[in-house]
Amino acid sequence: TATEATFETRPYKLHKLETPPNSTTSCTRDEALTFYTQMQMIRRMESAASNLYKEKAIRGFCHLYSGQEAICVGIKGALRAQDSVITAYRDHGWAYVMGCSVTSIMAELTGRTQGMARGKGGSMHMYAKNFYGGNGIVGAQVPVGAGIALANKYLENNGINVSLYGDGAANQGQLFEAYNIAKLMNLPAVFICENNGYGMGTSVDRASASTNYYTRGDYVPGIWIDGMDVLSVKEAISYCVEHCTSGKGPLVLEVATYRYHGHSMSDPGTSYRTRDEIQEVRQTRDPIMLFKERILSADLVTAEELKKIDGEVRKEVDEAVKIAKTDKEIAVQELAADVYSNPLEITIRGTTPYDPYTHQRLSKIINQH
Amino acid sequence: TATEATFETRPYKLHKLETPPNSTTSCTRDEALTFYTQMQMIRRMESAASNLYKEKAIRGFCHLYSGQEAICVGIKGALRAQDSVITAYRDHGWAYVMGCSVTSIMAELTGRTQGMARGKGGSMHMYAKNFYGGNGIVGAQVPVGAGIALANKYLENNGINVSLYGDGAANQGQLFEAYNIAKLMNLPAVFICENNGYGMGTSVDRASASTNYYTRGDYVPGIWIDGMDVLSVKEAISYCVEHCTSGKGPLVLEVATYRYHGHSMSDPGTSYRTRDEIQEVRQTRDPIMLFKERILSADLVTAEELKKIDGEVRKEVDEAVKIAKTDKEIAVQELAADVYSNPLEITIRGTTPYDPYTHQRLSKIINQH
Amino acid sequence: TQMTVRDALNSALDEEMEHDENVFLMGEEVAQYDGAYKVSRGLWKKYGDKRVIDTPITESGFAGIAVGAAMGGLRPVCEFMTFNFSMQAIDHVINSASKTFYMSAGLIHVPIVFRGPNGAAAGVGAQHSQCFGAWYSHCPGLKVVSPYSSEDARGLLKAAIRDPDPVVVLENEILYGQPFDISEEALSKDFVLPIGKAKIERSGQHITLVAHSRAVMLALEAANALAGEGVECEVINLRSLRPLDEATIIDSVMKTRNLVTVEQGWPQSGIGSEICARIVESPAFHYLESPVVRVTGVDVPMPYAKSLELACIPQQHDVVKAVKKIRCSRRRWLTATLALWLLTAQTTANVSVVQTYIKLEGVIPQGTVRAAREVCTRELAMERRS
Amino acid sequence: TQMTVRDALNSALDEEMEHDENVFLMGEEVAQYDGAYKVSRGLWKKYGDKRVIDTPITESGFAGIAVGAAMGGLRPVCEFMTFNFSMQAIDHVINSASKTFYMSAGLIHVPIVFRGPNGAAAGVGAQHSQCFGAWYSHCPGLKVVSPYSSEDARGLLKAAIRDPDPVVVLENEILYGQPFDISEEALSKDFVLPIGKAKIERSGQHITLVAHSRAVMLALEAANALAGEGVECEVINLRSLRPLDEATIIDSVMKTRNLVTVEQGWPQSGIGSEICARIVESPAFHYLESPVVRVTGVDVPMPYAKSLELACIPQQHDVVKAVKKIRCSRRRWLTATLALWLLTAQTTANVSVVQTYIKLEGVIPQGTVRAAREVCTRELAMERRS
Ligand SMILES: Cc1ncc(C[n+]2csc(CCOP(=O)(O)OP(=O)(O)O)c2C)c(N)n1
Ligand SMILES: Cc1ncc(C[n+]2csc(CCOP(=O)(O)OP(=O)(O)O)c2C)c(N)n1
Ligand SMILES: [Mg+2]
Ligand SMILES: [Mg+2]
Repeated sequence: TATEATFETRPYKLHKLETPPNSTTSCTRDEALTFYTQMQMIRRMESAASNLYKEKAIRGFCHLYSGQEAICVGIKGALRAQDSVITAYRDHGWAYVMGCSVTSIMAELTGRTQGMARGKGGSMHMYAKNFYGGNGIVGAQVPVGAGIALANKYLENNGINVSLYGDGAANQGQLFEAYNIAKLMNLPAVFICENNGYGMGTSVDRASASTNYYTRGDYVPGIWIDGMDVLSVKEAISYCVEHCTSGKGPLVLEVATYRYHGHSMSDPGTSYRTRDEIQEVRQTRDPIMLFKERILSADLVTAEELKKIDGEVRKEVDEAVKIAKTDKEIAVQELAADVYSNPLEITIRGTTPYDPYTHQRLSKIINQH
Repeated sequence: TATEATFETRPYKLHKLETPPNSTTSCTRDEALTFYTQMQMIRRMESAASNLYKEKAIRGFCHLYSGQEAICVGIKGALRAQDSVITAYRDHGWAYVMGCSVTSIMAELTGRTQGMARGKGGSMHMYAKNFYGGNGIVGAQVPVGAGIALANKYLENNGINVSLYGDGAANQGQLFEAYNIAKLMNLPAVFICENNGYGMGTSVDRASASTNYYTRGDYVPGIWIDGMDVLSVKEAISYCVEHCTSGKGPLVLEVATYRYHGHSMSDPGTSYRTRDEIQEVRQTRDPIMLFKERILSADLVTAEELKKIDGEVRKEVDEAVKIAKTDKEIAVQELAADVYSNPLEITIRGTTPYDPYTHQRLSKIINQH
Repeated sequence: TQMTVRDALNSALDEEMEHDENVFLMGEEVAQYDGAYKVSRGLWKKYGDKRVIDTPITESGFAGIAVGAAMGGLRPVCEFMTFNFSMQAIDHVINSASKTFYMSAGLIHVPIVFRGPNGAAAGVGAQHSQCFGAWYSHCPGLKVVSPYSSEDARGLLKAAIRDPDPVVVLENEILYGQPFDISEEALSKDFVLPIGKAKIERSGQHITLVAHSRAVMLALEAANALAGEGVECEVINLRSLRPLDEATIIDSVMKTRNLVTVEQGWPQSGIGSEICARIVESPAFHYLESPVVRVTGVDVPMPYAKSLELACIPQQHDVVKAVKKIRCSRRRWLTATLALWLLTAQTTANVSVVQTYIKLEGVIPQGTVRAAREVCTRELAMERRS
Repeated sequence: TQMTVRDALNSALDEEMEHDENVFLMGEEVAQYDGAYKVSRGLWKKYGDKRVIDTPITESGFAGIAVGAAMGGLRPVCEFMTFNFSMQAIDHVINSASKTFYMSAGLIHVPIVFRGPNGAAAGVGAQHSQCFGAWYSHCPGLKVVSPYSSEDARGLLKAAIRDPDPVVVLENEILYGQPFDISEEALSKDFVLPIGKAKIERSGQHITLVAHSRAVMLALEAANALAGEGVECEVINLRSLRPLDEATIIDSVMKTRNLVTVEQGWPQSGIGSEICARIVESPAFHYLESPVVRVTGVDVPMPYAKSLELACIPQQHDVVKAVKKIRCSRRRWLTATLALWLLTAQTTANVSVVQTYIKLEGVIPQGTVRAAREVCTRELAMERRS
């Protein structure tokens, strides 16, 4: 097998930018194996989550990322240690690439002790070093992400911040407020719209008077990216890192993708689109399939190696699922743990005046500076 | 004198529109007299308000419209009976052209019984038939205005709605939300940014990454208008009426103008701009001066007629001021009047449990349909 | 017959849309998707794009538009997919909708309904579980209802839509699928419930439980459990949070002389706090045998894990516990109250009455209680007159 | 020495910015304009664009950015020009700032301060006069302070900036220009006040007045007026609304046995309501001679006209009236309370003690009161132990 190969990136569309990201990109064998593993892991985790949800081991909302894996894997592939990320509730894949173990994700989904937020956050609220969630309020993460970018700039750590949001979120007013401030302050902020065609049951054209999301920053330059090609995503983000760290200010990206499942587990996802539409994407644009073909035909990896990875992935997810199902929930006393990082009252009122809880400080803060 | 004359309109700038408003406009003698009278009346009212504020007869905020008169007069000149308007707190001029008497405006400013809101609203909250305020929350009136446009469309009354907002307000996220919905629904809504150069002490370039406010609707067509020329404003609004009533959806306008006074009476308005800057506008671009020159040189009116109007205006405002100073405030019992249009409790709690008020219904609702 | 809360809301919307063609519904996913929680099922098919409007996910924008539409002559029903998202638009609810009638001295009215599920659902975490009952009912100019049963839901939503003032309708997602018995009368197209009136769901003489929304179910379950132990609870379903039906609560407390409030929201400055304050300020205070106890959500954001979530929201056993605690401390307070009544009689007979009472202390015959109360009531009335 | 609240806030900001270079200020007009109310005067000149940031008028955007900056390692002070405009950004205060530490099980902390003037100013009408004390203090995860004096302002703002959790600082515009005596200690760069602790501004034995922000001034004025008539009020300045310093209130009420709450905000589910509830649930309830009375803003949006505005906000005479009403009804309650104490003593001596008491009724000697209370306290303690 080759140790490195060069691939063409899929054509980008530009808004208020002169030069596009590179039209070719190189990928090492190691990268190929990593990206493939990560995408498979996410796909597999989401299938497992889907099953756990059906078994009622996961409650409430559960938004799956299947079909969109190339985005988080490609972006993460271009980010550096000092860069940070924030996203919405569709965050399992992001949690994984940002460093949460599969077990800590699956256990968070089932609300168990080994969950990375000890089961207190749930599906929509996952965190890791430089990964600020997981936010359940459509659009809210976008200005917050710009604020992290502000901190990066202020602290002169050379980091950029990436905020992800959906095509539905793209209409939220606070995004435009964030674009404006980011541009005025030249923040190293990349705003990325994951256009998966729908916000819940609403297709993009019914929610957005302009569906060219990469141009919706108006005076903020933008790039359209084929989000089904992990290498095109990665190459574009390398471009963004360069752009932002050289003080040129924010960018608005649109990454075209597709959501295989319903919006959340309770949505069958078939009333507002046809099964054929989904099938067609799965068969012609699936990011894992496309990447697999590319790296195989470039001789970067062998089919056996990928099969082996598939097996390892399956095993890792299966083991994580087992823990996620058998691990205990945290003790009820922890209801009153970590409400405040500097608690000023020892007791926290319970459901009646007779049963106060005692506030406990348990965690080690990961964003302590 | 002539009964009608033709004037060139000031060049418009267009965004996503093919044909501009007419490059000439006609003005009858009657219109000339009306527009002149209205602009003078507003200018005079605002001077009077300034004095009343200094005498402490007006309290709290008091945002003067001096310098911007051509906008409300020009817009109103093109609107029809079924059209409606909503604006921000800088609303005295608007209240006047929409039908509030000078007395009812001045008495509202001093919080007296003859105020059009019986002194309960104050400077920022004035209302009339088809005039929905006077809103103190920067930007909030814009979606509300789109909603009035929705009602116009729903009720098929052929009316359009005009929402006015400042250059500072132009960055508020909810405006972008309103543009999007208005465009998706093709509402007969005209969004008008009165660019007077500053939002409080912040110049436009410090608040807006793009100061081309007529393009900020992105996919919504826009027009830039010289807001110091009442006839150019009027002609552009006629164009908007035509555009909106023919089902072409919303427009975003920028009307270039200037604010002579500080932001509100407590702001001297000179720390963030030079006195020269103000002087220059007063001397070269003043909307009343310009209009006076135009109609005089076109022989539509005589200098004597205008002088006579000036006298009448002065008299009307002086009389209104007298009433505004001497009129009583409403009785304290009215504190609990008109909280609800359908009150469900007779008593309203006072400052202590011992002194309840009795809810009264006094008003006649003017937006009853 | 039985009807779920979802169907109750759906039929209320349908009937009011039929009844007044200026009534329309707007919100996220309300039309083609039939509503995120299917409350608007079938309405888009029946009424079309004009009257059932899918909006983008822009609460501030569409709530502002709904307010404008109300000012412009329509009767909008503005759905928040959940009330958690109403925080994006809360300025329009408070500043644009609820203050305008007053600011305009009654010139401009705003006949609008804001509705959607409020409070905790199941397993949706901290950002999706907040109860906005206390916040909205804090604000004059608004009316706020919080239906529990299908009858409540129909009657209050229909009343809200017909009301000329802004009304917030706080529904509960978990109750949507809950079937309730519903009377013939409540099925009538003309059925409305008066906003501002509570309902006594169950009458009892020993203690009053006041609750709203899903907490009413809790209170009723606790009441059933306690009935087996000889404690008869009177359960008040508030129905309306503003106006708050103080009179019904006070009357009940004057009868039962004991009060527990039950809500799912946070304790501080909550609904229960307000009820405590109202009682303390009312004549019912004089009748209390025991302090009021609040049963509320735990004072933390909502955790996701099932057992914690369960612990975070009050359960039947919490209500039972509160009632039992009160029953225990009751004798002491009964003593005090009786003594108060007796002493306030201010007659020379007092000493012997007290003596008699003290002898009877172990028994506390109801007749004595009633007699003592009557003396006291008369006394207080005289004092008030003077 | 004297210092205005404005200077107190200004110096607190200045010192904390000097003390920690990651502290920065952002908001509308805070930099070049020196702040709409001049609270940040001179700071932009001193610290420059990096640390004093003028934002566009987009509260949701800049509050969200401030939250992100806090997550990313800074110590933002986010100014709302007034808290009325915080409604545009309230989702970030509640959902982004105050819930994140809990949702992340303590992984991500959000050290941020939201500050600005709150409540009624003068003549600014309904949309600019709302008090957000009750709303914010309703929500766990937040800390909420409401300074009154210059010392409060300095000590609480400095404490808020150093605190690792989100803190809401509710200032009062009318107090900005008010000079207060300030101690040497409070002028120290290291001076901080403990968040969550109330201050007894004036001690007295007859009645407790609890207030926050400008209402403290009202309470103090009323106390002075009443002192002339022989009524000694204890005035508690809450300083902090969350945590609420229940212990200080309870101790004071157990001493004075009477309580009036004073606030400028609306009554329903307000700060006063919460205090009523806390008292009702606490042992202090047993000590009350009279029901608690709330003095609050009138339950309407704020009118503009001067006389109405004045009537809408509680005045000194309202507090005086509430105190006097309580003093009038006090005897009746004193009677009851004494009887309770005596009866709960449950000794055979009771009858004669009561007889004695009834004879002394007109005089109510303090010694008896104290003795009776001691018996009762002992009794209650015993009950609790068993
Ligand atoms: C402010 C707010 N409004 C509404 C919702 C309910 N909601 C959750 S996800 C969603 C759809 C978002 O669609 P999109 O932004 O395209 O993201 P996707 O789900 O496709 O990843 C909606 C309406 C919410 N969580 N927050
Ligand atoms: C939501 C909100 N934020 C802040 C304010 C305070 N404020 C009132 S007017 C104003 C400036 C607005 O400037 P602009 O929109 O340009 O209008 P202009 O005053 O120039 O007419 C500000 C910041 C407010 N009233 N509402
Ligand atoms: Mg989407
Ligand atoms: Mg301006």
